Amino acid sequence: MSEKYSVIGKNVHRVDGTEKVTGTAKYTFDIVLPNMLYGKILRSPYTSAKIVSIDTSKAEKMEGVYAVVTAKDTIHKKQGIWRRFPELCDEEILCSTKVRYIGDPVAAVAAIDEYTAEEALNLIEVEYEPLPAVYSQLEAIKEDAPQVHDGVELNINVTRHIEWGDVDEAFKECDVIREDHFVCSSQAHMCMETHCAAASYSYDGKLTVWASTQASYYTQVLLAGMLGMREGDIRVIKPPVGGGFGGKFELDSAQFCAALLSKKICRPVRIVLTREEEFTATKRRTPIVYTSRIGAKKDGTILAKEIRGITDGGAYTGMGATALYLTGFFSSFPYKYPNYRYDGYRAYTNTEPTSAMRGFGAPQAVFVGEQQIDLIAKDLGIDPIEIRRINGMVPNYEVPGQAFIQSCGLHQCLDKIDNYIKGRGKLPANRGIGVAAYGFMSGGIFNWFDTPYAFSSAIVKLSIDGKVDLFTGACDIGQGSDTTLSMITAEELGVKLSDIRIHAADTAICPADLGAWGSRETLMNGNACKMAAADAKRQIIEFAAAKMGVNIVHDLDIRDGWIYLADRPERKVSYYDIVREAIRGRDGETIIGRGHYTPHRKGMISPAYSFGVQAVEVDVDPETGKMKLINVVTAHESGTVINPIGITGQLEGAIMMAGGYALCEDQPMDQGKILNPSLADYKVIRSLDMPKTEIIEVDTYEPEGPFGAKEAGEGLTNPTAGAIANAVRNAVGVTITSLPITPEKIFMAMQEKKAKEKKAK
Amino acid sequence: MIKDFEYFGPKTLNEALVLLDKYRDDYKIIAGGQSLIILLRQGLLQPENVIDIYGIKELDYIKSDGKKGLKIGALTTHREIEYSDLMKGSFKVLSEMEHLLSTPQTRNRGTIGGNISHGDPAGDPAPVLMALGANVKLASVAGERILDMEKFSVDYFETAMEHGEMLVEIELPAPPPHTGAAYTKFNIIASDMATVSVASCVTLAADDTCTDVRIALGAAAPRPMRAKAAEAILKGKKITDALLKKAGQAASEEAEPVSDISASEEYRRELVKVLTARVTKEAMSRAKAG
Amino acid sequence: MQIDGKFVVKGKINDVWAMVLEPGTLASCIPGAEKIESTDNKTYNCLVKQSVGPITVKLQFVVVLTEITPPTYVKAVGRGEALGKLGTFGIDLTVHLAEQAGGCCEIDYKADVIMVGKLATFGERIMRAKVKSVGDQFTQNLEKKLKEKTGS
Amino acid sequence: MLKELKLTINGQPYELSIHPRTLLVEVLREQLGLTGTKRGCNEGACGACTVVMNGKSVKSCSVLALSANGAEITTVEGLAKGAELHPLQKAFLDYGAYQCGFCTAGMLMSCKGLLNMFPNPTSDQIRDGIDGNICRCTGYNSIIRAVEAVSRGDYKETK
Repeated sequence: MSEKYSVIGKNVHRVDGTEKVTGTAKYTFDIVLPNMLYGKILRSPYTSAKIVSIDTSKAEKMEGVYAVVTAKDTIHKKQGIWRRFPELCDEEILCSTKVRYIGDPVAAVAAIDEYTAEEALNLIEVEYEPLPAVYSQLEAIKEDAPQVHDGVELNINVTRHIEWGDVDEAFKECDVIREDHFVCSSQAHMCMETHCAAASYSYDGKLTVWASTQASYYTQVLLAGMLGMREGDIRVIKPPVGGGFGGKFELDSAQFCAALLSKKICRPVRIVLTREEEFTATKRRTPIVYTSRIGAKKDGTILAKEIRGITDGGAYTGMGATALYLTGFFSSFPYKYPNYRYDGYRAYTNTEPTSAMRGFGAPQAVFVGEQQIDLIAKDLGIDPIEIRRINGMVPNYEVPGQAFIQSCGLHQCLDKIDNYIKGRGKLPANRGIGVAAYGFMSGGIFNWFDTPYAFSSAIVKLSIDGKVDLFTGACDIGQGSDTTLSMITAEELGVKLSDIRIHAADTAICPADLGAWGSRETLMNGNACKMAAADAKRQIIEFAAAKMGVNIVHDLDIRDGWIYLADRPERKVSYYDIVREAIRGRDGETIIGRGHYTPHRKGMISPAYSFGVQAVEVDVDPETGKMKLINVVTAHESGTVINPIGITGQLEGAIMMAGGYALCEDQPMDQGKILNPSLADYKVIRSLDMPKTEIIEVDTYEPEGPFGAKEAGEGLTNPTAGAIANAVRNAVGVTITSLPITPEKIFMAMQEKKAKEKKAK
Repeated sequence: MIKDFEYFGPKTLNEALVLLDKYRDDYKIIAGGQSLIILLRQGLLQPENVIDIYGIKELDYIKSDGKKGLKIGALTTHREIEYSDLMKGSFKVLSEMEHLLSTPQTRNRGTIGGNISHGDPAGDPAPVLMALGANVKLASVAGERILDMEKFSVDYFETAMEHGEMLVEIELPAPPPHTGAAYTKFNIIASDMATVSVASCVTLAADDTCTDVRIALGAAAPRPMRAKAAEAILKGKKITDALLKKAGQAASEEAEPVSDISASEEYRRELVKVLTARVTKEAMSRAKAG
Repeated sequence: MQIDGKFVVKGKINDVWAMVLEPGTLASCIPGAEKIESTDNKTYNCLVKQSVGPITVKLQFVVVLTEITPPTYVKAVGRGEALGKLGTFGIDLTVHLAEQAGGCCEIDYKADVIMVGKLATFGERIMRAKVKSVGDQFTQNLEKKLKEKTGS
Repeated sequence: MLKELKLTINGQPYELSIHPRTLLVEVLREQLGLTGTKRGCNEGACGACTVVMNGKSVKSCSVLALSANGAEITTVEGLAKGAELHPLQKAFLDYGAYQCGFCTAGMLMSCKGLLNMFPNPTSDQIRDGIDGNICRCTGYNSIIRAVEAVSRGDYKETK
């Protein structure tokens, strides 16, 4: 027992591995229930219009059509995930009087097959009266802009203010001040499995929903509200999910319409959104325009930052309000700004709603912040790594009034990246390395959803043979939480990973969990699982101590299936035997361990933060502006590594996604219409475009996390766009302040630079 | 969703031509289907009859005819061309082009005849075929006709094929000695359609004078086009970098690109300029080596 | 989608003005126009056939002249649909005419085209290119027609 | 009008009656319940529906089922031999070459098609070989490492 841990930190096969590589994993997309119907949703072709009338009679009469629903079939409620704030619950899902973007649902059909359902949509006659519309946040906040939601002044949906220190005074003391403007674009989650749900309402008034969701608990609760049902009568099951990335934890049109249709006719209904619907009628990354002012002393100490962000909210609130908050908070990361001010505004527009997406406002903040740090370093004549060292966060740092940071390995990461860059030596012409530093949260503390439950809970149940059933509401959406949580449970209980069978995210049998977002599962649910395992372990040890007749001065522990005296490991009994005897000894009562976790006294944002620094090397074609990603090196720390293969996968995947955000992923619009709603036109990084990746793990230990672990996955999306922008500047001397960084933008900026230089001569 | 249709799967060219003649008014030919099925699913095409020619084995071949050049059956897949041993000398460019075309699955299934018949001005094969001076053979019940590849593409997704006609063969003339050809395409994601593409084929005399040059542009006009002004600058001269630059400029001026979400018209012209010079230089160095 | 341009024709501004508003002129200038009728002096019913390669679309629409300031300015709004549930579209068009030296007239136009539904989803690249080429063809035809009539 | 279709899937011959509009992926998933093969985009762009047809990888959403008449098709369900996983499957497990798993079937079948062409592909050939498959989770590099391991012969296929 020389190594510290038996299970965690080891390379293991994921617990869902074999079913995924053999094609036997059944996703929501694959579910076929007896007597099931297929649903399709009719959506608004207008960006803004009054619904004058909807005539569904022809569709209803069509052979093979079993139900048609519109707003008339609902209980006329509006929903939103910010439940604490009724004014932010603004989405009917099935629109009653007004549509607000191209894709807003107006009706849904259940039919014998998808062909029939789609044909039936063509028979629904909707009379619209087009209304004036507004398509960008800067237009939306003008005095005379059309109103997206009645009574919302200047279309301002939410505002956010964060401030500490005395920013105005501090700027007076700065030697260098610069102000820059940045534009961050949208991005599609582009989950491989589109949004889908199968709903089955029974004659006895119970509803079961299989959903491709990141938070089965949210789906359950929000559906209950929208259907006028009790939460307990709704069971939401999350089968394997084909990706989420922030796009699947709000109630969506597939879930709601499938449930509503099923409730109307007591037959199962499955709805799978098409790829086009996925692009145009779900949610997307929040586009933001920023003005950022930063001031520093000659020695590189940054005294003040003042940043304003205006986000394009699209038609509804969703999780967009949180993105507005987090982009303001993470604009202060990972530096010790003594004086800081953020003003954020979220404006409604007549476009597809914007919301959470991996990084949650932070990739945008880092694109802005890390470019500006490089720019001011240049103004000051200070090395980019050095200025980050001077100002970087340290362990036990308090973000004034906001957050308390315990573990922080930023400086070690900076050292590693510094060494790497120095090791590369002089680069050829038109090559450049750019750096970006970042920090990210391990789950959110904010409870705008107003859940009365603990944020995470877990139950461990032991079988007579010592095998373990783990019940938790955590949602594995591909990131691997089922494996991580099973590893934590196995480690704590002292059994093999193969002894654990996890049952996750089925609201009828698992305790509530807020789901997979904000990088919360490892820390929050991990703590709950660890506590549940510890609870079960305590019960076994009680029995073992009595059975072994151990002097009470000794501590017992369990590891690798043995219960032993901590200071005399040779005195041991089999865990499996003891469990069998313990259950018999307790009159057959099942051994159940319970655990839960809610952060307390950890500030306003998150109980823990992870940090990292990324260096990206790019090569720019000076004649065309085409940029190639050569290598991405990331030094990062995420506390104790639970599942190393999982972290590598998260990191490389983050580079694919964040690199895409920087390079090619965008959703350009013409008057509110997304111009590339197909994978032929929406470009994502593929294997030939993917750069080499290197990971440098930095050791830290997070006291708040299970076995010292914290976030590893979402934060890794943050640095890449900023690092690439810095790399382009270092390669060819141009600053690109808007995303994505296309060859055309680089080319045009280079032309402009040449023209300026010529003029200067 | 695809609207249902009558399906025909002829196994010989003759059977196919008879079907084309019979359903003259409303049919679509499907070969590999890599472009057509998308249009069917979008509901933009709703043909009554679909004639699936993929099973016509007699149109799947690559034949080298020594001095006469190369003949490629219309139903030869991209993959077969990509890995064919016959793609030697200045024909090597065909295999290089195919390697850049879309993704492995598309290359496995899609055919060269299907690709050029689809008439997408951003398609990869057409500019290369034009640069190599290819002819296409069209067949109908009335007989066959041979058309210069340049005249085959007419407009966006339009070709010179008449109703009742289908493409059966691509003929590539044997290149004179000291001929080299190269192809390049600009895109952001490797497997993507071209933002702009350029193919160039250069023939040099013993003293390195350019005796012939053919430059073709993709995605730079409503159809793949020859950059004849650029060619005129180079023909009969010893090609220098300065001359290449001039040719690039000329190509950029004669191109007719439009702005779209991938690139502006202005940027496309820049790309034509740069790529024309680059790829012609490469073709030239291959000609020298050849 | 914005399309704009300007061109100069020989002819007096009043003659050019009269011709531009003549349904017959429009019918012969709009590529693919199958029917253009004027119900009053301000409303035109149109049926236009357009194709991009194998895809053929029949557009049925009504154009209403909403602002007229003879002989220098006209604003028109067109609304219609593509037959076969392919979608709807709208055009907002403004045309300015200006007298120029030497008996010439400059025509400056700006059109804003909005497409809704399936029509709009067919590859942006192709649609945009097609709209531009139709626009170009229209102006060429108009220019030719004007030259014929004004005898320049 | 229904048409007859004969094909062999994972060694099993089938005779079906289908609408001409039916795509190969629809036959596999909806008629035969072979749901291992996924549909990610329905427009031939994502590769999730990749199967091996007559030895070569194709996107089953871009093939009319009737056009596959007489073909031999292998889907992800046909990779393992009984209880023995295919080398690619073992390598995917060992290298964590999947996360959400939705692209995995298509990815494996592209790799299978690649191995049919090149039993020991180079890294570049592997990169090219999976370029038609989008994976939104892994960033591809772990998949490439897995196939490299198979290419090196780290995993032996049971005959």
